[in-house]
Amino acid sequence: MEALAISLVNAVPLLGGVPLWAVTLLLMVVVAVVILVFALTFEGVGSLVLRKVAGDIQARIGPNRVGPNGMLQFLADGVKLVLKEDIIPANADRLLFKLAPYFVFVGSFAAFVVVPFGVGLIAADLNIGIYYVMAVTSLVVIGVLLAGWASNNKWALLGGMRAAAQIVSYEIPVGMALIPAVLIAGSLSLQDIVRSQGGLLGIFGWNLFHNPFTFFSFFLYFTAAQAETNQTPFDLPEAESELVSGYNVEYSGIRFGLFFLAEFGDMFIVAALATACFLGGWNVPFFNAGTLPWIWGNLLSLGVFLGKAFTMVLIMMWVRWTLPRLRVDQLMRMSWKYLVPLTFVNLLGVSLWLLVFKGKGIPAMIASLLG
Amino acid sequence: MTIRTDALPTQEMTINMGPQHPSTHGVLRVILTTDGEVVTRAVPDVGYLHRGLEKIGERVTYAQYMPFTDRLDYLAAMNCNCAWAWTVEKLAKIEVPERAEFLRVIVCELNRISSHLIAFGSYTADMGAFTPFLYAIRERERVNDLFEMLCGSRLTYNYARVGGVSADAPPGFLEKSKEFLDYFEPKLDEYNNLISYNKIFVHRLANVAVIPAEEAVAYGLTGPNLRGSGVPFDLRKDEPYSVYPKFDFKVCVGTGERGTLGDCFDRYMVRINEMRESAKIVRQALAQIPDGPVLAKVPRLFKPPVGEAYFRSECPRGETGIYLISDGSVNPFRLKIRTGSFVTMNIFEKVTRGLMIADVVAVIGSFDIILPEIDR
Amino acid sequence: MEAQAIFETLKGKFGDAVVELQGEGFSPAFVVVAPGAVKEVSRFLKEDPALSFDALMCLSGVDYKEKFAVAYHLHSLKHRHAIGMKAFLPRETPSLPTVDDVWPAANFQEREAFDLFGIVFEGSKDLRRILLPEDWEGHPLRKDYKYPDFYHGIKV
Amino acid sequence: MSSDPAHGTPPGTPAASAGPAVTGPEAHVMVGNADLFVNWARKSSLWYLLFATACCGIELMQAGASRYDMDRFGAVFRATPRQSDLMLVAGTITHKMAERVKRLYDQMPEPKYVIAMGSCANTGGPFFKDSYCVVKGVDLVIPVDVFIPGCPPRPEALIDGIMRLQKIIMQKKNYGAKA
Repeated sequence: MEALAISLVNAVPLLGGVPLWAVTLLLMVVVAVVILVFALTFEGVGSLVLRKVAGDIQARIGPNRVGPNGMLQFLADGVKLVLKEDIIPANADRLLFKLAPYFVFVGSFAAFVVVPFGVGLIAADLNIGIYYVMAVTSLVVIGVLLAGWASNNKWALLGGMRAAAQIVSYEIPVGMALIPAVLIAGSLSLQDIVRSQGGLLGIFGWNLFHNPFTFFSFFLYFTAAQAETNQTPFDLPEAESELVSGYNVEYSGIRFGLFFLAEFGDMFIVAALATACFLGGWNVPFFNAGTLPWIWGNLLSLGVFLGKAFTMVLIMMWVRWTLPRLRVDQLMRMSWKYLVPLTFVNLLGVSLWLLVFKGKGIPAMIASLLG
Repeated sequence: MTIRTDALPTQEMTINMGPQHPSTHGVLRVILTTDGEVVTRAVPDVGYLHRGLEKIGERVTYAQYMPFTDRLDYLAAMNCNCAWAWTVEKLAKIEVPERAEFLRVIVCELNRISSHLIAFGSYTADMGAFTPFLYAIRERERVNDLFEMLCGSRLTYNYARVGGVSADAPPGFLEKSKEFLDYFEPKLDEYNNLISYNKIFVHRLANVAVIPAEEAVAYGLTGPNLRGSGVPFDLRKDEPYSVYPKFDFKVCVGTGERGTLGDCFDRYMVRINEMRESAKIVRQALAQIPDGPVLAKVPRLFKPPVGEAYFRSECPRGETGIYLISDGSVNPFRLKIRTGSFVTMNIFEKVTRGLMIADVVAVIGSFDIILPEIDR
Repeated sequence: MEAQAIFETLKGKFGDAVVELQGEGFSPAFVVVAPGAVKEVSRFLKEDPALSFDALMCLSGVDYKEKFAVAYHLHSLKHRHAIGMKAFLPRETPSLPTVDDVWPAANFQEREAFDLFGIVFEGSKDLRRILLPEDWEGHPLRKDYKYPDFYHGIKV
Repeated sequence: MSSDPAHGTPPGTPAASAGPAVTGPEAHVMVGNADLFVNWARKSSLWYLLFATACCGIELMQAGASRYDMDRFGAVFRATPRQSDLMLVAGTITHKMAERVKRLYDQMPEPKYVIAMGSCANTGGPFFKDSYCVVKGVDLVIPVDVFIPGCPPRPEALIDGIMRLQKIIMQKKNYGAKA
């Protein structure tokens, strides 16, 4: 960020008198606002798309009366939620009750910082990118648990406990399934991971096709991540038909709105990680977007990245509207008995592969064979 | 569950499920005592929809009671209409024209299909898959269209009459029914592909709330819930009424195909298979339906002879038995309706012991209860 | 087995406790038993191999104006025959032994009869109001029941 | 959307009697537009409480399902009263249930609306005369905005009721003229 600030100061002589730290701070705020706007827009549109997709899958139409073709539905929902009465139940723990939605929202929003949207489009290219995402998304579980506890409602409590157990269990397979990408790139930075999948192999440069283990990793990650974002078939913390509405049962108005938005934020983060780590991120097949002028290269790579990520989100929605829900013991069994051992075996496989074949993937080997 | 009590003081939690809860199928209230997620006791509390149908029966005439039978089981109003008509006819020994009986069988079986569709759909929704529910309702709309053609109503039909049915089938009804069956029968395979044999779905239902055959009989279960335990008892076959003996159909029983005999999955599959059998009956009835009048001559001021009759008919939720006492006046003297759901709720507390909260939902769904039948 | 034969079997076993057979105009026929003997007769009906009435289909209270009755509709899945059993009770103290240990199905239906008629089933596991609220006054299906004016401030 | 009688609002409308609290035409334009926007948001996002007691509940479900699809109007169901704007009382309310209905209504956040769907919720319906335990109309328990007749009302009637409620919402005054 500081480097960017220096180049900005150099480029715009008008800023010469302003201290560097102020420019940096200003830049940070601007970037934060841009990302917040993007996140909110995505989350709003996401909810609309979810309803449209649900409509399509369920032989319905979905929202089409509010604005042209229902496009303003999320705006109406948002305004309504903001203006709704904010109820805090009499026996709730007021402080924790108020705090919980922010934990959840911040946990999902903060992860946007390291998402590599394009060649140069990343708010902060942290050298511990993946680690950072895993860490901040863990805030969500604290928020959910707080919400469940503070509501003083037994359904909410059950939902909160389920969420805590579930997210803690699935963090492990999620992390383990992402490590192969880290191993291949040799870096925790998401930007490095994306760059490692470039080159002239086209889509075969993606980690997905690197070797059989990474291929498998992707599906393990996707399954575990589906669970981490509380999507059906793993939506036990909310489980409408069992726990009424789970941990957010007592929340109304904008506080519920924050939970609602965070859900879509989480969805996007999962899709973005899957894209960055396995599907080549912003890499345009057979083409290096970095060679284009800054603005066009970034726009192109942004388009590619969002296209891939949204496809993943759509698949998640599709799964969500298709499958029934697991029971809580089956959920735990699935994580600890199947996903965790499989991801470990998989990690071992990837490591051995990299060791034996000197880091070369199958497509690269075929390419070198063919000359 | 062996927790050292001295090490960790724990306490059971009492949770109130309902009367407003998404998966209690109406206003059922269950008081759950749980140890974490494990239910130690689930006591049903019913009566939130008690509308006094039996008392009303003593204050209106026999013909006036017909609309109230619609509200007895609104998902299978035709079956209840016909059950009432058959009961009164049994008491007063009225001959019903054959065409009317055929029409009754056709509408009863169509209604059984639409009722089982809701059972299937809401069950999958309870299990977290919301989409099949909407598919089921899409199909149900077609049955509603048929009934609307027949009697102008979508849900509460008031179609049967003492001595026959209110009106003959309008032109095109029989053909449309056949069209519906042609459309509907392949859909059942689609449902099976979509959800019935889905691995998660099977795991949720198999081996949950197993009811052995003897227990099912002792607790008075009837209909699909009894057949799910492997007891091949169907009033349409075993105590034939109306024109059912003319048709060839199979009594569907649970087979324990994915778990233990008598579990939730068996009860679910019985309903799916029964829809197929009902379609078969309707096809045969459509082919054999004779011409003729549809309403016997019944005096306007109808007074049945003094006597008592108990008539049992096979409704989608088990046996609906109507115990009717007449003192020779225009009103019934006493009317008692025995319904499948009410009797089924009796076993609820027993089978839910030791299950998880999610399983309680599965059990409620697998019994396919409906609240007006429980509360009347 | 026909109703007459069942009646004679019971008469031979229990003597005066089995009062009469209501055949004409009743379908199915009713065996009228003394209220005190309901449990023994029920047990015999269920356990005798020739009768084996394994299912209690319906249990109804009836208000015959001068007296109450409890009517049991029994069915045998084994022999595929059915019979009714009836016990007449005095209006003032309507009570008789429970049969929920013979047929578990009886519990809810006895509770219902208790709720709507005020018939007491002695020895029942769990005899509470079932359909009406706990604080409801009176038993609505009695013929002399007067509808209340208000319940919890809402007009009835 | 001006509530000032001087601006040509026909006499007799509720707005005319409310009286202006903000003066000047500019204020009215602002307030009017804000009202319009807020009301539009509220009417476009009527989340209804999944609360079905009897027969009407099935028609309610069918209205939400494939053929009628209330989601088109932005009306989706929520399982918890805290997140609902609209309570569709679909079915008979008995005396045993009445207190729970009141409680559910109390749990909903403002602004909240109630539609009584079907004859039972309107008046007790077929149970009006002979039943001893049916509440003769849910308006004895909670305030009702729209009554929909029918036993049960068809889904079209329900959607009509929702659209009438939307019209009522559009006429509400939230800012400016405080009553």
